[in-house]
Amino acid sequence: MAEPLLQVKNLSVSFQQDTVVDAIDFDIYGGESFALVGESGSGKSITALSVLRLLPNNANIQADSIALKGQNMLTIPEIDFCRWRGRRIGLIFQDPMSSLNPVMTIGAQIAEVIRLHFTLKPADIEQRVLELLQQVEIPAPERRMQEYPHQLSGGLRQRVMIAIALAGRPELLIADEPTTALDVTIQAQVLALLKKIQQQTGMALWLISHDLALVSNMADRIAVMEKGVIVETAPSTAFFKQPKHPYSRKLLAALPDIRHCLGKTATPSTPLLQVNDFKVWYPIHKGLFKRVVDHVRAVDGVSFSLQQGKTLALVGESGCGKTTLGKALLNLVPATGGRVWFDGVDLGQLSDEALRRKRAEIQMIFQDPFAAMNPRMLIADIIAEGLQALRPEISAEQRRQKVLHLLEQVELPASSAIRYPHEFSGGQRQRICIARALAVSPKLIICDEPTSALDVSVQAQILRLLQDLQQQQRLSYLFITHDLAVVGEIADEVAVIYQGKIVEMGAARQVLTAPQHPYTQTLLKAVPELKVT
Amino acid sequence: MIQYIIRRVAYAIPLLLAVNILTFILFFVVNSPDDMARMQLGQKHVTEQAINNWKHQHGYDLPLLWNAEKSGLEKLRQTIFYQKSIGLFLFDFGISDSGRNIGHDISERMWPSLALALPSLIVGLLVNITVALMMVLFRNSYLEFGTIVLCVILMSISSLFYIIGGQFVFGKLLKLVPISGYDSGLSAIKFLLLPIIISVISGLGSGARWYRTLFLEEVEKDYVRTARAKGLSEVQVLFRHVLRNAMIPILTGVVVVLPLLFMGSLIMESFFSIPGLGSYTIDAINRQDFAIVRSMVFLGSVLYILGLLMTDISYTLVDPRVRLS
Amino acid sequence: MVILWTDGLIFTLVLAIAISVGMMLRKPHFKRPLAKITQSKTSMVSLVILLCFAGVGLLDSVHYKDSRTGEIISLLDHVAKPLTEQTERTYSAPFSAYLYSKEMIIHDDGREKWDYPRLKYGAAHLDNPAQQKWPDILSKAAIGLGKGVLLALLLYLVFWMIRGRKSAEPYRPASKAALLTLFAIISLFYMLAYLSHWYHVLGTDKVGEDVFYQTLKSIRTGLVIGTLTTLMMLPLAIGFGIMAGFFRGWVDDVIQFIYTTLNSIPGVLLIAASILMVQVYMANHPEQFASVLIRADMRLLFLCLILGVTSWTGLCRMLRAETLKVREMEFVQAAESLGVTRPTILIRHILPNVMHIVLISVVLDFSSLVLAEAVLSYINIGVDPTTYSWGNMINGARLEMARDPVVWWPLSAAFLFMFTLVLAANLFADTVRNAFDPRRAEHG
Amino acid sequence: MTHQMMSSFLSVKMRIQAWFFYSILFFLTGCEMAPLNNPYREVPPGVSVLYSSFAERPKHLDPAKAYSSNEYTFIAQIYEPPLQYHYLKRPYQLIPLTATEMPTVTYYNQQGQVIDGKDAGQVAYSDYLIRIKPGIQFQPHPAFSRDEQGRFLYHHLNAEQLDATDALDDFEQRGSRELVAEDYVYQIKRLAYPKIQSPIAGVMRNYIAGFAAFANAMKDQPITTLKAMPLEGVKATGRYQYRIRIKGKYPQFKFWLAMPFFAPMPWEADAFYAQPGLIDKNITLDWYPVGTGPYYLTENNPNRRMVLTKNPHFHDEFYPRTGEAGDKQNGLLADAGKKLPFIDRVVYVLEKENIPYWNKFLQGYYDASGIASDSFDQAVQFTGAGDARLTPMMREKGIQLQTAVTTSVFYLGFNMLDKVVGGYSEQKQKLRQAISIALNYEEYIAIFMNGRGMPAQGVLPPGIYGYQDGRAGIDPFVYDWVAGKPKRKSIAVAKRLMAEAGYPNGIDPATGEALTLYFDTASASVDERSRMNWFRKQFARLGIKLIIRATDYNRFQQKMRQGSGQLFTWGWNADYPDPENFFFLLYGPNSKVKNGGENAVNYENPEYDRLFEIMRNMDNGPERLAIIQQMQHILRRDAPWVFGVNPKSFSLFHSWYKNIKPNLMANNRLKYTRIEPDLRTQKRYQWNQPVFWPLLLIAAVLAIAVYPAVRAYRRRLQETII
Repeated sequence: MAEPLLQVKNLSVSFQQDTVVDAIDFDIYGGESFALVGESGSGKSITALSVLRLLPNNANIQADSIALKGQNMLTIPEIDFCRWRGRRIGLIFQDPMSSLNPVMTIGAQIAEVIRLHFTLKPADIEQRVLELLQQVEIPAPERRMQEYPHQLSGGLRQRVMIAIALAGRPELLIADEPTTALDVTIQAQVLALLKKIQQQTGMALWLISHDLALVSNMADRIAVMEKGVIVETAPSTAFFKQPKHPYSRKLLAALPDIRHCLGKTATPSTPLLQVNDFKVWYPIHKGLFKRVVDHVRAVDGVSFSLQQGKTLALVGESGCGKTTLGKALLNLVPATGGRVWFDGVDLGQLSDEALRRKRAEIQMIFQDPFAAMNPRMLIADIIAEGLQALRPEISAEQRRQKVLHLLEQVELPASSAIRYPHEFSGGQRQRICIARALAVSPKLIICDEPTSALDVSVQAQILRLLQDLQQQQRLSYLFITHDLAVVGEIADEVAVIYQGKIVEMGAARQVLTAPQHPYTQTLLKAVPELKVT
Repeated sequence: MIQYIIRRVAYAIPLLLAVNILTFILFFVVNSPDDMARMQLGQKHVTEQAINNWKHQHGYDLPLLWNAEKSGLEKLRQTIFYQKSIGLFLFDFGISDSGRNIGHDISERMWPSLALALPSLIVGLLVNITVALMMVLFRNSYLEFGTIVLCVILMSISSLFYIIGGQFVFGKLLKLVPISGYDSGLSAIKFLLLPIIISVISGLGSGARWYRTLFLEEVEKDYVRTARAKGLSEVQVLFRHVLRNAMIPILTGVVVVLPLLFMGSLIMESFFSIPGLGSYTIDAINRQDFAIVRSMVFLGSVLYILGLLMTDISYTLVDPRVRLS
Repeated sequence: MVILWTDGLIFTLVLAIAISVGMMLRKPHFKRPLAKITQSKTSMVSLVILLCFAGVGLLDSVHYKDSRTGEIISLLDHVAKPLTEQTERTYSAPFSAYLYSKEMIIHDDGREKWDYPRLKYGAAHLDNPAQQKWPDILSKAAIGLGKGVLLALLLYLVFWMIRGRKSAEPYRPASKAALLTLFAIISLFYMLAYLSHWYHVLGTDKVGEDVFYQTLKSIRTGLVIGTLTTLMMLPLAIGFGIMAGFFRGWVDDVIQFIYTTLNSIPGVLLIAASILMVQVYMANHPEQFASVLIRADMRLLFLCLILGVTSWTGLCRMLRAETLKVREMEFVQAAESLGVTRPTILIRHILPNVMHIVLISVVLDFSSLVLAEAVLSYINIGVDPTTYSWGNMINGARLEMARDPVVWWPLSAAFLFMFTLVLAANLFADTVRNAFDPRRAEHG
Repeated sequence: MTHQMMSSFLSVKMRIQAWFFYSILFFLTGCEMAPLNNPYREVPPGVSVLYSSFAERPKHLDPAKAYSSNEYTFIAQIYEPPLQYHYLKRPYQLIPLTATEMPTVTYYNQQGQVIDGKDAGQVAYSDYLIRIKPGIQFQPHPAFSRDEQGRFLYHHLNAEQLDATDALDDFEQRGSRELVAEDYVYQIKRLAYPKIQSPIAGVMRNYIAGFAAFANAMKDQPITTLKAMPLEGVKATGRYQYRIRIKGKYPQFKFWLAMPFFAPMPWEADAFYAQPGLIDKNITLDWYPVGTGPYYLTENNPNRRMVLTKNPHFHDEFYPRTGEAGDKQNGLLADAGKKLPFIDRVVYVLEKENIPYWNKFLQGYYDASGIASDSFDQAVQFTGAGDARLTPMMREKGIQLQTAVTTSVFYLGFNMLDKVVGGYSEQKQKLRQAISIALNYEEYIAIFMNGRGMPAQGVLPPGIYGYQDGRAGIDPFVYDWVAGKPKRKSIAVAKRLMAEAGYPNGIDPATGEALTLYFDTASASVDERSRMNWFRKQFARLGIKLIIRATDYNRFQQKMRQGSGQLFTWGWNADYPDPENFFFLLYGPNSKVKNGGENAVNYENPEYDRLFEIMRNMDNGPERLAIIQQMQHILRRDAPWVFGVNPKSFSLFHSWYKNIKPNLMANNRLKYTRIEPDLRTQKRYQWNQPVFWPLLLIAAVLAIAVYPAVRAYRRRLQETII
């Protein structure tokens, strides 16, 4: 085999005591696309950054050699090495918003790289910038050049990032979770672009991701990382056929799959929640006296009904209003119009107090388990809070019992009752949130992207837990998500939301297998399929 | 934009009214018009007649806030408060209780104050930023630690020590600058040199630390990592990206105080006997010259509000993300 | 036993601090930062210094009516009785045996001579200062130091008895440093105290009062200003800040209006007017202020009050901003969806999550307030001229610096003590901030 | 402001050069160079400029209003009353200034016949006839300037003229005119004019005939009508002579005639300043005087400095040829017969703090200075005989010292209306006497005044007629005469008096506790604290507990007016050298509480009042002296005051400062003084050589501090992973 482009031998990175990357070796060959896969905290990003020496000073890097084209980078003094960054190795970061300088026009930010590494006349530089923008397929590049990052959409920003990375004509392009922050459809486009560019320029692509499905479409070779160690390296075809290492298998097994929806059978049942022409509008103020000139129609005339013990998945991309809808149903956001019947009662008619109690039968599980719990409170108090508020009559002892019971239900040790949120992992926290929701024995739980912040393996567990609970206590879920795979796993019915309106609704298998509406179709197309050939 | 400004100005009016009432009450709880008259008329041979004359001449012979005798609007109009306040809103500060035209005095004393405050601000800003940048450049090194300690030490010394020490050393021992005083035009330089240096040094400690934290916050950000990934050297990163973003809070922070510079610095001016508005205010307090005190308070609040407005505007200028509405 | 206003407040404050620290120790999200603080050497050392200052301050806050003179005096005065009584005619340098200004000396034989006279108390026990003084000072210093060391060791023994069992292993280096400082302070202080029986260790001031005594007395003033002011402003700041941030709408508007108004009035003028007001009140009700001490105390208290009023807005604004952030957090929404009432949410969810800001700003304000006192006293709107305070000392020092030869010791003394206090406070504040501020958790 | 900007820009060029010059020079050599710390601009050679200062801007420069010393320092140089005090002769002696000779006084009885006026009771009114010198010109001033038709140029200013003016200098036309008697008359009318609020209007209405009537008549007339309106008692009897009619006999009136209140005021001035719009520019008579004196005010910026310039029209006046014995030796007659004034310009700089002032004085930037108590040891030491002389350091600088006992008294007053300390009974007297003994003012003077002062033995300070020193002059209730010196009675005596007063060991039988007294003070400065402590100690010696009540000046005065005070310190400074001016401070009808007079202790003793009424109208002479002695004795017995201190004024003058003689009455001394500018310049150079090496040192330290940073950065650039 040819001499590798990048050769990493026995690389370890440690902060103070704890070692995050532990003596890993891997090679990347010219022109190939190499994927480093692992769950969050496995140290994959650290590896990339350490290669580029972008870690903060308190990081301690050790390695036998990190060689680019056989040239050992470790012995190069900083002053020379910074000429390599961007020139020979390009880097794309996860979050395009924060990775771009907010007060510089994107043109300037790209030009900077060129000016840094090539000696060109200003006119040529501008020319080059244009080329790059065209290369990353940004419409109307002349205009965009003059704009600031905040004026661009997420997808465009990521394209700009790519342009910046490409500006130095690097031999190796490192893409660190390049699409995680993007919507499915955009994600697909960006990935396609990356692929294309790689073929054009023939540079090597080092992809860092947690998403096996995505990787399966992109990578030639795959390395799986667990807790700072590379457990398996293999050509992707071989890998997906049959992974050797148990961890790899676990990962694969955990992957959600749309096709599970095929197993679902629709058993009719009584409607629990009925929403009719539901609206949430935000006024836009203008002028001297702040007149309302127009509205942002976050949720615009949505109607659907959810049946007892069933799961309705609200699918849509970010900003389509699905989360707003959820919060509005909980009255966390004032609704502008429409009516809501909750098991037979018109919530609109209830007095505030009655409403408060009734609403408690609808609970919510939030996206970010870290923000969803008051870090200053004990788990026991967090879970018991709802009880205290709604049923002050029950005694402290009973409450304690209830809490322990709930913990048991969500498969957490009783000991966790007297601990604080920060002591738990993401998955455990999500369980606690579920327990909190269950505490007031609701009929309906609104799950707002409950798993999108979690790793695949954990995600699977949570989904299973939710399903079990549904079995046990005939809960209904309003499941808000952008991830169709997850929908396939859990939903009985699916409603696709686009720009505040439901464009398609129906039984899961029907919507997912035979989508009617073009938008749904594009969505489904965009979902990265696990390629097993 | 224009509408925004208009709204803000409209908002300022009740504010100023409140300020005015507050000062008014505070002052007249303390002393009655008679006291003021005595204060101004001096000590020897003061007769009731003279006092009443004085009160009549300076318009302090009306009731304070509410005139029961009069009818209708006059109840409000024929009061000291109304008579004295209305002028302020037209920026006509009237005659001080000791018989000088306040507006004229202010317009004269404004310039020395500015001549002291503005250079101190600018020089201070430059010095602070340089030091802060240096600290950030050498972060987590003994150098940074040393500088921080130095800053803390500088912070822990009362400004009075700086002034007294400075006057003693540079004025008295080394005879490099006049001990105090002021002169118009360029000849002011030699008088201002010492005060400026002192105010810069006394502000250095806290200033540099504050800016350092600002810079550090920026350095943590992702786009800085991007900039490094582009291949910029540490210094380039600091100057092209970090400084530029950190300047936003710094600049706007400066803009707030800009208008207030006119008010001058109380301590400095009275120590170096610089005839600015600061010493003007102090004198007024000591002489209990209500007319002046009130005018200065009013001026101060106006400038403060102006400062807030300017801050918002300057945000839109330096930060493309911000829009006024 | 007489309890002045400030005394009462100080003791309540001490109590409050004790309680809150106790509670913090139980809460883990406080435990971690506290541990962080206790682990840092600088913070522990400065803490010890602060505590020592506080000790002196407290000692000076226990007042009682002296049976003999009927004057109200504090324990400190009682301890330092010799200092208070050994007043010279006017200035005298530290450890000097002579007055600092020449005057006409009538010798026993009636000869008159224009020269530096001997002090009444300072080094009075020597008959030939020229030779004996320094040896004497050194020997006495040695003795004093020795006794001091013994005392310190004694204290250690007791200390060790108490907490020797559950030895605090993790905090070793820091606590060692702290103990060492304590040791040094105790023994040095004792030495000074011992020496001051024979000498004016920091000289005497214009009317011959011992400067050492004055500086000690000034400590209380500084502490009171630094602490009580925050005590005054906290309720306002927290209450308004949180409410503005949480309820928004008109509540927010009103509160913002209030603090913009207050902010826009130049602080000095506000303070000046208020201080005048107090004086008027005292002038009109002389019967309530029977003694100088009470008058001074009242003024001091009021100064704290008004300083509080002028300075709460800053914290209020910060809290408002933070609350706005916190109230959008999902756990608040979760609580709402659980049907928790708003007051409960305020108390249980918002308040604890903004508390660290309060803590930080309180610690940070302390030093700046101590410094502010000096400046205010300079413009004669500070503490009562009869109260001992560094501000007043510096003020006097301005004149002394103009003398030739310079009278340097009052200024230096004030500088030394003030600097130590403020420096310690600042260093401590830094560590507290780094410990509690989530944003600064990573870097120093 | 525009104006000052202009001037600044004019001076820019030369300044820059100067700065470059300095900076270059000092880096090359450290040798002889112009002082960097000179706070003034260069003055053309040959012009002699005197530098002085003012701590607080004078409130009024209108002679009808001005009454305080800081105002007199200016207007006494600008305005000329008919009479003045002889500069050299002692005791103080009135001589004509603008008058040709001393005024002639004629006394009339009820019937209007001329009488000799020996018996004051007979005198119904007395006429003062004053003749003034012809040919005296007013200072140049726009108020006088006329066009060729003789119409006033600036008496009807129009809008654009107003806009063009920012200060008085902006009127380029300046006229003058001859001084006539009518101007004096006009000024007296102004004193009566209510709107002007002359502080002495209250006094004068009792003496000048028709004064009160005139005041009432003019109550709401505009000031412009003042000229036409006649004032019965005051009439110009010719172009150069006028007559003032006084009710009854009032010998002290001649002293008033030496005060600026009675200086001439041209009606044009009022006419000019009365114009609307000028006051908005601070152009008023209060800030821009119009006089005939040796100097006139050219720059008046009370925020920074005020400048007096030699009056080009100043009439002939010459340095006195004769003085008292010893003046010749002291060189005070060196300039005898030379034309006054000597100094071309006087610059008064605003200087609030006295520390900078003192330092600048030592650097030679002020020509004269008082001595702050803190700089006293540095300046003055006492010789064996107990008299003061300068310290060697001062002497080698060539500084001259001048001392004088001021004609003023600082006393501690007992409010006689107070239940505890007031009253006239035997016991109360004893209480007050005891306190008088206990308050050891010798010590007070030593501690707080560095011995600058002498304990007062009575109401009258030295230099006032009726003051006696030596044995006869001591207060027998407080002092004994021992070994040719007054000696304060021992504290034992005081204690005994206390016991007799009913307070054995200071215990108040009513309460059984220590007697508590309240001390009211107006000031709240820091050094006040030590003073108060001292008072407390003194009272403590009698077992009295003293409580200090410090308030602001207003409260203090209010207390005085209500008589709610108990103990307080106050002072009085002589208006004129006559005992009446002091005794009236205790004259019953002058009681502050009753009539708002100057009798702050509200002392009221029929016998004393009777004597006072006799004494005040007498001419100096043996019998007057006798009465004065009686009055003194009454006061010493009743002890309404603790006669505190007659301060001694110490002032320092640089070697180039000539013709120094203390004169506490004359406040127009300026015209007699002369300075030698060349000597001054030379000394300044010698005293103000700047020191530069510390700057270089600092620079070096900074460099050293920065160096490691640079090195560290270099290292950082070179560092590799392994």
